[in-house]
Amino acid sequence: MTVKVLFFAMLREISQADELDLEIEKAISAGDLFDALCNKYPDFEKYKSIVSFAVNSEYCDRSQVLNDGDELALIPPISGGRHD
Amino acid sequence: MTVKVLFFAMLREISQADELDLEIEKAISAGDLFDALCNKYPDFEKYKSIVSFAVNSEYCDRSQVLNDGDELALIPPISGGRHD
Amino acid sequence: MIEITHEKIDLDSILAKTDNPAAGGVALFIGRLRNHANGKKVEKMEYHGYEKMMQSELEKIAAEARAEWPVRELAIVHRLGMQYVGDTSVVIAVSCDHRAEAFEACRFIIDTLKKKVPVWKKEYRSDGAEWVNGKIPDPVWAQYVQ
Amino acid sequence: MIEITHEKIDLDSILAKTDNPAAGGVALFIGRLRNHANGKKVEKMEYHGYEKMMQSELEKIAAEARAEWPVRELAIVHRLGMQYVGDTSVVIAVSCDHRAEAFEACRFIIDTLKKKVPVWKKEYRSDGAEWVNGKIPDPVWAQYVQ
Repeated sequence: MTVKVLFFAMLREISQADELDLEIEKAISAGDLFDALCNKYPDFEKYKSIVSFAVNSEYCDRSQVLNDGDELALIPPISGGRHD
Repeated sequence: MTVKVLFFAMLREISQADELDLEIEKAISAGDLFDALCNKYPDFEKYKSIVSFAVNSEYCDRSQVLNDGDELALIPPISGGRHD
Repeated sequence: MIEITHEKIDLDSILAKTDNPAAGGVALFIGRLRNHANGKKVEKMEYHGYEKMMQSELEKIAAEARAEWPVRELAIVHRLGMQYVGDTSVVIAVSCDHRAEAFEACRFIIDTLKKKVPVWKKEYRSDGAEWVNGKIPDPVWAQYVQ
Repeated sequence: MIEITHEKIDLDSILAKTDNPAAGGVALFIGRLRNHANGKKVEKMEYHGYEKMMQSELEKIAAEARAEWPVRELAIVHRLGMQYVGDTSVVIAVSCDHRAEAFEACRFIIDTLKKKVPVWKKEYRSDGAEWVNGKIPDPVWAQYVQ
């Protein structure tokens, strides 16, 4: 199955990609997919405990299992909070 | 001594005057002056218990005694409160 | 900027007064004449004020706001005279470094304005005209309460 | 009106959206880029967003505000891209019959926006550029708390 992964902010800078189409053999959770991407992009590692996930534009738990055609967004901490 | 009295809103409509220069023989309080004006303008009577006073643009108690040259404003209930 | 005017309020010029490179948040309140009151249709409203005292009371309120919150810029404009549905009768604009302060100061100013600033409104409704039933202003009401 | 834009925000067109003859109060929040953060000088800021999800999250927030307060009109505009000190990055405008509701709804929208809407900011300061240290968004942070 195919999953599209979207990168934002520092994750985009690290991956040097806006998005990535991934071919996946078997069912995987959003969190496990992120862990796998840490192998491809070692600098992702330090965001492991703070990254959030959205599937098809809806926030979800890291345990959410991905389906074929899903769009997974990796959401670093959002930065509205500091400048207010 | 001379005191200027200012009328606003319904008090202005009743008195048909913006202001009135009054010659006063002896010291009088703002409240007593209003009571005296009720003789001149009987329709002032129903505002007796709700009118406020300002002397020289400062709110004051009805017992404040007027001095020569004072400007006494008769302040009906202010009407910001209802339309919010 | 504290202004009493008989003309249409120009919002852009008020907003320009809130410009300050250190301010990250501007809270603005715009009071407009609405078409209903107590279930009745309102057509227009005549605003009448004790202008000299409006100015001095607004200056006190502005000073209180500046004492309580770290205000960068502040503008208060109140319009008097006849106004129609949709017309802007009052604008309060406050800029602060942070938004919470701006909201609080702006709300304080409009709430206090309505308690202390000598303004009266005559409401023209479908069923006749009437001075709006007001409140005894805050600093003096206590003397009537035993 | 909920809009994500890469252009300068036009305040007049937003205010026009709040027009409603029944609305007596408009509360407006304008978020501007300020020249300092944590004691350091800020020159510019690059706003980056997941636009599709920004739109859907903002629509949810607007729906929540309408469910909680009697909102007449509502506008939310967020600007993305590079912005300089004084530039307006976000505007929230809410019109209601009464001012308390307008203030509360406006404040709810900006507060919730900052907790849920996927936006990131890269800050360009005198001492270098850095992604602003953000917050884990509200709906998902719970999973990290044991």
